[in-house]
Amino acid sequence: MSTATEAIRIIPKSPGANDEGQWLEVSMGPQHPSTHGVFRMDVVLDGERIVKLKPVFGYLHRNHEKIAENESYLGSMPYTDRLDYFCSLTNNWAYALAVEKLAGIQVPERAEYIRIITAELTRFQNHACLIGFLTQDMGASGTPLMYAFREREKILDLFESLTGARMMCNYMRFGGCRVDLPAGWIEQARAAVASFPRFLDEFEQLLASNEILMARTQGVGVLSKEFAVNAGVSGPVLRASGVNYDVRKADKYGIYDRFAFKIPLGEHGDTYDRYMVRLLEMRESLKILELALRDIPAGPIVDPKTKIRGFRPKPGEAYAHIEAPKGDLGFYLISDGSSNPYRYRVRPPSLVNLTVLEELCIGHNVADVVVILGSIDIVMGEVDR
Amino acid sequence: MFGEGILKGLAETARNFFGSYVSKDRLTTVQFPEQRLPQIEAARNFPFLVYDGEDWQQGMRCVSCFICEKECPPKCIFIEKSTDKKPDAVGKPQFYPKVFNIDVSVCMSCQICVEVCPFDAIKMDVAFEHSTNNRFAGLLWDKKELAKPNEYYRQIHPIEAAAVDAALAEERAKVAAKAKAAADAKAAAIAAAAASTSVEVATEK
Amino acid sequence: MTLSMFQAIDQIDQIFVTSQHRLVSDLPAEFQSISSAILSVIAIVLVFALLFAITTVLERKGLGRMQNRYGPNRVGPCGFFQPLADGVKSLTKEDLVPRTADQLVHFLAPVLLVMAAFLAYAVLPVGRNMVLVNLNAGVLYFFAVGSLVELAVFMAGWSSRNKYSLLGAMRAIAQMISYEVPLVLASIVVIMAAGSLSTVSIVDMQASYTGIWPHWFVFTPWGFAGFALFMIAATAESNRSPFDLPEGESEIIAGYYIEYSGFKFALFFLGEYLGMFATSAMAITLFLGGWAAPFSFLTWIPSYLWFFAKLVLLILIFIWIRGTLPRLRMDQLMSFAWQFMLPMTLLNLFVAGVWHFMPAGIVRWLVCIALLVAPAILLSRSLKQGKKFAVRHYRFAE
Amino acid sequence: MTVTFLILAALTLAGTVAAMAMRNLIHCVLALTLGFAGLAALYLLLGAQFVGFTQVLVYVGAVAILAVFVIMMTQSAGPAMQPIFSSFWMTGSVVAAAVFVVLAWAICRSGFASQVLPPPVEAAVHPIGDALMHGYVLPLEIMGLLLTAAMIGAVVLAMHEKRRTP
Repeated sequence: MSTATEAIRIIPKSPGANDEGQWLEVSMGPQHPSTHGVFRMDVVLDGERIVKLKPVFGYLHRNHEKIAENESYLGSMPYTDRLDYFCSLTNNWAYALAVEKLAGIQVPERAEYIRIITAELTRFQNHACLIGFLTQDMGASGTPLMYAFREREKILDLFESLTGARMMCNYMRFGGCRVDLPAGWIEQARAAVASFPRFLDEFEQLLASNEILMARTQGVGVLSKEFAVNAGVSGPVLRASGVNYDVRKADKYGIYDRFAFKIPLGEHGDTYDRYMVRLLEMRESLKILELALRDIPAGPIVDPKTKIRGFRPKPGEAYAHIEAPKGDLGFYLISDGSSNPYRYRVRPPSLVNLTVLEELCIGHNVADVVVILGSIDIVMGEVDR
Repeated sequence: MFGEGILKGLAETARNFFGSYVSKDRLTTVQFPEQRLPQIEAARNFPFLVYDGEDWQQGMRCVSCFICEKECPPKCIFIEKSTDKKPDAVGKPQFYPKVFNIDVSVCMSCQICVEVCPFDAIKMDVAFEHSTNNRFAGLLWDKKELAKPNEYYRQIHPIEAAAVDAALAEERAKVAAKAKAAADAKAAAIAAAAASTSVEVATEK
Repeated sequence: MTLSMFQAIDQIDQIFVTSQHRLVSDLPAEFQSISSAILSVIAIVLVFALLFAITTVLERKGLGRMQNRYGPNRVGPCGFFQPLADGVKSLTKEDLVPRTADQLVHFLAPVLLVMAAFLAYAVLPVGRNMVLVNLNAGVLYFFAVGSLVELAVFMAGWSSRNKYSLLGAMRAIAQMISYEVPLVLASIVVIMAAGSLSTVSIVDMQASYTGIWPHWFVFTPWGFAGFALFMIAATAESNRSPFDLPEGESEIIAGYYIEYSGFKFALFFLGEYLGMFATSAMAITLFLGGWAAPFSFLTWIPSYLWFFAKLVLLILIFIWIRGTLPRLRMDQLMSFAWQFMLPMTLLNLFVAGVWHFMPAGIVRWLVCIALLVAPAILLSRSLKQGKKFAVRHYRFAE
Repeated sequence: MTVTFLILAALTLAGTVAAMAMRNLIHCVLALTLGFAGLAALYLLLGAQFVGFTQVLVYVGAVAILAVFVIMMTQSAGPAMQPIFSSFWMTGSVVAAAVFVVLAWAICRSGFASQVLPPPVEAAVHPIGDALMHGYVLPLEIMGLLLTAAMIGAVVLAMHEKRRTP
């Protein structure tokens, strides 16, 4: 005979603590519904307040980097789809960019435009779904998520008719893209882009001024500017803390310098800012998309000099990074002149952003943990690789 | 301020509730088994082997060059080369695969085998309703299961197949012309020497 | 002519009452009362279990449409046999009990929950002369039985030996206790006005008309405020969104019934929905005139139909809210209960007193409304606890 | 009527005995709740609706939950593994027996039991309300004051606790 408490591991409080009572260690995940994949948090609770939080990951480790080192350069391309499986096209782009830098390949104009269009569409659907997931974590019974999925469907249809797959696109190639846009694709994309502002308006109407949402997110999980920079956080999470850093502006990779768009910046660095920055970024993405779909020139889509089979870049190393929807996604490659890279390294934004989780969560409630985790926007495929 | 945002949200869900009954772009669900989306040219699922003509063994385009096996990122293709030769799609005598297996439980539908194939022998299928109650043998597709006629390829990827057919026809014509020229030359030679087999003519190129 | 029409209407209205009498009257006298009670109990169990089944479909279809989906539409016409399929599924599922669980308590918890939920229906008048027992302390009985639910929830959460279920049970009990106070206080205004704790006489008081307008308590300032407060508290009592923290599917997975499967899980659902129906029915009884028609010229429609129409309307509102709102956090929920609901219900009591003693007229309306609205605004300001919750404006970098 | 009474009395007794005899404190509280519920049913049997429902509301709904909470909060470090019979069981039973004898004697002496009861009052709520608001208004007020003071004390204690741990 025993009480329920026997089944629960009780940790005595640290010697310094004055008040009575015990801490409760709860393992959130890996089968928890709102850990965004197989992710575990060892949470130590004082009542419902978080005292300690230890992120535990690696459940989805697939040896991505090591596989890539034993794979031809092209062979790694479909594997990059599976890093951040929500945004395969930006992953493709980052990897292609790194290889192009390594081998010194030029990308034709039209391919650059296609890359920007697909990347911004990816960003749009990633942010839309993220906001849906975030509100789902807050218990909004999936309504915003379903709206986001409704719009995402249009983008995935575009991806499918272009690349043949909805999520695992495997579309970018070294020196361009795999296939040209099919007939009518531009019109379809324009129609989709034209329909998105209404969706964003509805989204804001539904939630942005909702008192419950504001009470749940404002002042929750504040990430200070200094800490964000020191921790190496990137992407919307960083910009929500007020740091003006966007690789699209800082590096001007591709042909981003030709497009006029603004970077929304948060002030408080809390969950609400992270939420709103993404919402505003979606509007900026639409601006880029409109311009790109208007200006896209005709021409070849891939550098004809690049070989598909037997691709062997000269010995050397290269690092290229892009502004993926989740943050600063980088690929580092060392070539020894053979057909597969000597070293292949991914700088995953999800993993780096995840490192601040404990800092953000301490002192908050259990309920806040899932919201903060949702607002950081992680994908375990990228964290664990 | 209190309650205003909540009321806005309620109005929005009400609008979507009624909107889903009247507006098609709100209710985008496709009721799958009864309704199907139109076929997309670029769609891909698992690879299949194209063959020309009626007989799948005779018409198989694959010459078992092992490029796809080597390039396949998850290494799901297994090929064993034949010892004898048969004429390939353009009419040249080539080896053919004695064994060509694809483990579709490993395949990740990346299309790289299709991209690297110089003989247009392997293409992506669009069929997706595969199921089996045997998770080992049922998911290891052999040559026979993989072979699909060119007509099927034309049906699922019309634009791409037309380009491939045109290129192959050109190639075939070239090979035939060459063979004819060689045959003519040979015929002239035969007239003189009067001894040779057609197989030798073809292999000579 | 008109007299016979009235009689016919009355007969239709009383059809269940008279048929019950006819069924029982053949029995020996000593069995009459008990068999009539059994008949009523069977009727209540069947009707409300059916309503539960219909509500699950309605909820899923309604949520689906709000989310631009179809919702269940495969089983039977328009998916309306879905609960049947769900029932078969939950009955045929394996009943898993955790090895370390307290077997007996684990088994008793869902039973007690459903029992408590059904007990509450004893005092709810679903139509004219249609109430199981007309208790003098009917409203008190209702709340007393409602408090049994807390015990059942605790038993479920504790006996499962799961941290999440324990957290969920703690949350549920804290929430239920906190919101029971405003729930009871909000209903006290009606008891004050009606001068009775009997549900039947409360409804009878509201079932008269001035012109075509009914005398429902909701059509007074304190009645409306009381109704709103009662409904908010009822939402929290029945663990509905946005107060569904005890389940908190995204936080503590399913709360206190995480370790239940199969039919016991279905029983928890049943109990939860029955609780929702019961509190909604209580709100209808107290504020919305029970089975009374909304206009005097509509009294020919049978009273039980009116009752169920109102009940379904409230359920639809519950579904609508669930489809829209995210959920609150525990501390926010608590501060909402104690800092907003409790003062407002107490104030509402005062306003009801003022209403009672002031002479009828427009002045009475204005005074009461002012007395309610001004503190409500002030209290909602103070709820923010010094934090500035506001729609923000963002700066952009080029 | 007597059958109902016997069943309810047996239930109440069983509940309370189990509350004393069980080793798991939570089980004890649950058994005690059964006793409370049986008592409430007995009140109802006597026609005292108000008292019966209040019994359920207060004891089952509040006191039992409170007890459960207290047990969960305080006794979480280890299970209650004390023996059923404490070392003072002799003294305890003597005291209990003495109390029982005194009470029984007092009741028997008062002649209350032999009295013929008047038929139960139907509208039991009104007289209680009248009594509370007229005859016993002072005790009611004093009790209210006492409870308020206790509540404020509890709040102060809790706030003090909070201030100590930043």
